[in-house]
Amino acid sequence: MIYQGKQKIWSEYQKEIPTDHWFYVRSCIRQTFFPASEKMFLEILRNRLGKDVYETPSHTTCGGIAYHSEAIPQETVMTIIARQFALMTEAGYENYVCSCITSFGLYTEVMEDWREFPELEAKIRENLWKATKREFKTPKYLAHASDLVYKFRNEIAEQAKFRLVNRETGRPLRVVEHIGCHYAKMFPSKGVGGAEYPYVLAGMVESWGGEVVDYPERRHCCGFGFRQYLVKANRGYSLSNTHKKFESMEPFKPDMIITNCPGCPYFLDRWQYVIAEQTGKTYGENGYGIPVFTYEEVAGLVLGYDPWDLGLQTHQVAVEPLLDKMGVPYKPEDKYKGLNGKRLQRPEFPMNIKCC
Amino acid sequence: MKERILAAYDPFVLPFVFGMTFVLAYCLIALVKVLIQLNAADRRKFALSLITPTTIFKNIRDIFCDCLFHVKLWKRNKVLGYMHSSIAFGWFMIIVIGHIETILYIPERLHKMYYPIFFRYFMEEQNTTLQGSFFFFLMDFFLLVILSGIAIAIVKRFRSRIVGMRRTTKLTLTDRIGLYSLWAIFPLRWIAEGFTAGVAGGSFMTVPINWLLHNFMSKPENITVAWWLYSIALGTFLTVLPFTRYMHIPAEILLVPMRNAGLPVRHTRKGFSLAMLYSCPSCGVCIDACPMGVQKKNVKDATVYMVRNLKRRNRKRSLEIAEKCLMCGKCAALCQVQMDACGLRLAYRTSQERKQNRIPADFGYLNAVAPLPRTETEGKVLYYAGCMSSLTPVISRSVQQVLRHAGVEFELMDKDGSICCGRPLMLAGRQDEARALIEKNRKLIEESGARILLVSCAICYRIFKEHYDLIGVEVMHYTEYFNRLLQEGRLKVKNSHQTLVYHDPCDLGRGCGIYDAPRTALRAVGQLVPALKEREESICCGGSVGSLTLRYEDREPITRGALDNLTANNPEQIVTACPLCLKTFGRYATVPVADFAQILAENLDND
Amino acid sequence: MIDFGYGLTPSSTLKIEDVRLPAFGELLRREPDAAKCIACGSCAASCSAGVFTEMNLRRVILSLQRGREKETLPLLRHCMLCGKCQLVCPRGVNTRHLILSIGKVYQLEEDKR
Amino acid sequence: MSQNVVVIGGGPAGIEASRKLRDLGYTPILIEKEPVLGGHLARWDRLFPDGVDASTFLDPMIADLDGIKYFTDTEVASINRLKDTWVVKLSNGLSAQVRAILLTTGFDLFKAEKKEEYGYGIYERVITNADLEAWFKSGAAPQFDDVKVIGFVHCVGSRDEKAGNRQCSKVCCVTAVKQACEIKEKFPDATVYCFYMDLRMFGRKYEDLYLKAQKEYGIRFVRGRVSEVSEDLDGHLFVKAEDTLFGKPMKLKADLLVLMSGMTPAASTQQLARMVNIQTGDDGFFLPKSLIVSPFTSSREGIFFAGAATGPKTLPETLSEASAAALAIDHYLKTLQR
Repeated sequence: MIYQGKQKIWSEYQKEIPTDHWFYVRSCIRQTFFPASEKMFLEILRNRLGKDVYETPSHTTCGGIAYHSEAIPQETVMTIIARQFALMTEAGYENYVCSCITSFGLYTEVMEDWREFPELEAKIRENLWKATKREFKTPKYLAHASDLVYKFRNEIAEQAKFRLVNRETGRPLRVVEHIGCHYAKMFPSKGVGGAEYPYVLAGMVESWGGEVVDYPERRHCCGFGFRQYLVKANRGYSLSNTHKKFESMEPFKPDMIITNCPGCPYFLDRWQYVIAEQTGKTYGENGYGIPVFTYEEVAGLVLGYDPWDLGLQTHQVAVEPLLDKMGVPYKPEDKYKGLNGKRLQRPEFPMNIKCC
Repeated sequence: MKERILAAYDPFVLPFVFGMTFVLAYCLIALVKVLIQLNAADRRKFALSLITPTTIFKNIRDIFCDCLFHVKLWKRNKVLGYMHSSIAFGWFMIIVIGHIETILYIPERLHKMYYPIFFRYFMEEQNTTLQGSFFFFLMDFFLLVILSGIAIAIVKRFRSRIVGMRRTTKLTLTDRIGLYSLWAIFPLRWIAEGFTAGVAGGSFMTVPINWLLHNFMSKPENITVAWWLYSIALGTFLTVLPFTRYMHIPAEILLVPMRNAGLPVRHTRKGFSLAMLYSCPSCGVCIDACPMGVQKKNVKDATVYMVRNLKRRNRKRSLEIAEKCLMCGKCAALCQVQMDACGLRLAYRTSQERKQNRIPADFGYLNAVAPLPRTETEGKVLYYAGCMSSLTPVISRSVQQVLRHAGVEFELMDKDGSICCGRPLMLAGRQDEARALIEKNRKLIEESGARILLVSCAICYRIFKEHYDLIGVEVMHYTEYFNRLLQEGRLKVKNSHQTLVYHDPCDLGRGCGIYDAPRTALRAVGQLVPALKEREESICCGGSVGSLTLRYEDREPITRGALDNLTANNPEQIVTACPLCLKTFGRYATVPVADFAQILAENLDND
Repeated sequence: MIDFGYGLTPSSTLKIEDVRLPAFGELLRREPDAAKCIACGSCAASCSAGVFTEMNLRRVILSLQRGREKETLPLLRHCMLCGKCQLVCPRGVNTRHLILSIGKVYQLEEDKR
Repeated sequence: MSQNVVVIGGGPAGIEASRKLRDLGYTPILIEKEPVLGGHLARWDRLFPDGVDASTFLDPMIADLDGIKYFTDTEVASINRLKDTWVVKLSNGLSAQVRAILLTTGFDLFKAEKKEEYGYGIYERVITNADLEAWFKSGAAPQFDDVKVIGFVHCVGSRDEKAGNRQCSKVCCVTAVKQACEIKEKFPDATVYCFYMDLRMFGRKYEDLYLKAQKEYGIRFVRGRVSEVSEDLDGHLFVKAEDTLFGKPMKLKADLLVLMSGMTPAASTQQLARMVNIQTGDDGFFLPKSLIVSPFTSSREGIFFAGAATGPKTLPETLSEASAAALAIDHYLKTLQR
């Protein structure tokens, strides 16, 4: 691996990311499965970095899952998106940041479409007007939330309490970074570092002390693939894709996986359990899996937030081995405590993959 | 005439006695072996033929003509014919006369096998009578005949081109020993009889020698030395004979009646095949005959070497030779002992194919082939174009054109794809698989109600003729059928006066003996010029499916050689009657090549 | 083990570096023409057996080189050895001998297993 | 004093044309931006189809430059039309006033790093055709000694709209086959794969070379374009492609991957086109008056082309075009005088 070669490519794929005043939209999946991640994003930006990030409860789904599952036509999805933009316009913002990669890809696609076919945009404006009597401006800047964290990675590193370093050996942790397919594969120039060697997560890992693992199947999809997972008959195909990735990264002995997409952490995490239960195989050390995180969770850990406040107990694959490596303190007895120390039931543990 | 040596014995006869006893014993055992190896049916057939008067007559005639007079060789090459028959017949006569003399003068010694051979040593001429001089003369005459033959043989060995052979067989060590002892026998006999000619009598050959010897080497002990040497030469020759090509001398006597009994080749080296192997005189006619001989590297793939390797049980080489052969049959057609060279190779391929691994055939899909529409009209013609013809559409188109012109009612058998006739599989040694195709085709043909099966591919034609046993269906090659139509006046053509040369496809000519029908028909549409070698000596086009291993690039020189042969008399057009020949010649020919049917179709008289 | 109602599907990817081809080497020794194929498909197009079956010599040759002979060897059972493929092959491949040789080499492999 | 002609580009086309112009009685001024003459040819080891040493052609050409003024390390600063002449200013401060300019600017090799998915410049074991030639020419020991599987990727940057080059670079197919045979000689135990889209063996004896590669060298040809390359733990490569003839995706673990970089217009093409105000085609190469009857004549008076400046060409094509262009210039100048 020639590192300078990658740097050269990274230098060619840099995008302009404004430093402040963002209109933030959440992700359907993430606010359900990783609610602490989005909270952490706002926490870091607003409280740690003092940025202006605006949210509105009127925001809805972007329609991406329905669109990619061919459940709704393009015109419909475009009108939904136009409404989100209208919300931004009404709030007086022009920098649009979204939590979801599917949304990010879709916004990029729609904006490119409108740029190529202005008559389409005109039609959508008309649709939106008819439906909601709203008007919108397309965002001046579109960013994914990970772009912002990437932008402020060094500021975060300055405030870090922990680093992505094995406390015992002093060696950098080996991190698999997994980028959501719709982040840059469709429009390489819209992603930090391009599509082939994306830098958005790699930059964070580097800043926070870790080492990126470059394994052969790193480009491969996590396996979600919308219809592959959503239709049960295809679900084996979804699983097989994930399996392929794990088989490929296994020899590199990664300590953790960092992701920037709603589906990826979910599937990379849950499929490890399914693979273990079906084949008996686990990919981490000592019968554990490889812990999977969102970038906000990793940022939170680095900044010293309590792992259980970050929602890490909702992960299928146990995160404790990583916390031990990083030296992050945690109380095992608090893992399954709810708000205000309310004891929740202990979950049923799987047979083949160690969970703590 | 009276006995000179009263003991009727001298130790010098021992080498001959040993050799003779050995060779007789060997031949007897070999005979028994061959007969045992025949299967019961063949043995019965053979035995029956031996008591059938016509075959008895044929056997005697063939043995004399083939073994002693070498009639076939005479026809082909006078010098070689003389050489072989002088030695064979001369020697035979010397032996016969020796026996006659013994019977006449000392009949009580006839049981001693050496006596008639060394008669002159044991006898003393009584000058009172002249009764011996007739035999003296005969003996010397045949000795002279033999010596002249030997002289030619010596010349041939070192300068084969003088006697018209391009290549001769490379001899083995035992062959050489046999050859040199054979050469030595008669000069030594001449000297030995020359020594005794003074007492035992002699004629124009031996008396001058006697005179000469008495002037120079008059010591009586030299006499015994000369007879010893003569006996040793005979003994050596006879002892090595079973291991040399001279084994053909006794073997052919068995081969002739076996062949006349019509026995088939069933095995590579058992029974009839063994007799055939032993009968090969290694003359090397097959070397020059072989079309692969245009390349020097193929010379060792001629039949004579296959026979040699089969005899030595050299499986690897035998298989190589067997698989490489084009199966054109030219060597067999020219062979002096009518060696079934293709049969032996095919037997070898078959035995190897059965022994070796192979992918089992599955022709189940043929069950789905729909039967042909059945019509009961008398004389309906079913035309089978064959696989290759779909790559030479000019043939099937022309055939149909000619048939329509002649007003023949016909039906196409394979317009929706041919089921292969089976001959390529058979040539690959896959007899059982070929059988499956034959059965399917046979069923289709017989159930179609056809009376005539018309075939335009020589390869298919041969297998239809040999292996199909179609009941109530006459198989005709289009050359035959069109010639018949011409003779019957149903087909009218005009003569273009173009000069044509006709190429005999191997399977049609040598394979099925059809030489005249195409020529007669072609004379009606053009002017036929001869090729350098034609009919049974025609040269394979090189495209044959008979060869399994011959490479594409090694086929080219064969094709070019065959084309040179055809164009020797500058014809304007080459005509062939086989799609494979057409396609193969087409690659390199400078003279246009056409199919037989094409030429007829072009010259149809439409007025 | 739990049955989830779905499971891992085997990969269809040819892992070509895992393909060791000793049998193909033996085939090349017997019939060097096996290396000459340019996958033009004339053989398959003209095949007499191909009229009735899936027989496709081009695919057979390719599958041998990819170590997937099992998928195509059964096709050779339909071959009538008629030799049309040999006649049409632009590279002059001795297809009949190739087919016979494939049988000898690969059936041997099969028997060893 | 004989008339000057400026020849821009000191590759085989420029040198050959200069020699021909000199033989016709002109004084060519040959300009080369590199420190040495010879262009790509100077860096090439052996030539297809027979494997002749490139220097056997180039050395005698370079040795025969009497009567030609040539400047290496020199670029064209400006070209201006002055009445019926062209004033060419050079970066070394010199200038020339001529009636005819021959553009023999040739081609640039496609920058293989642009095909990011192949990882050139990122994976050590990914090299280009030019790197391979340089290694052959240097005669150095191989950089890697455990080379057992080698892949050649045809059409890198050729026939690829995404890479900005729709055209076929013409020479890469046969070059790949040549190099595959050569590398097989260096690593006799290695298995060599060529991943091609179409094999374009258009020239005389090229098909023979292809046959030889199959038969004698046992090169394995896979019809399918490489989609991506990645590295495993020990730096070996994973190459993904589809075997389109077999209809299955395939993966190859390779120890060395050679990218057949195609021909792209030389970097100076656009700049020169602007200076003399002539057209370039969609593909970025100079556009001659006619691609059939006058491929060496431009739409402007006194501007001529030869060689790969007007599109990918083989060496013999380039050399014969150079001669033809020299004759065309001679004819043009003589017509002007009359």
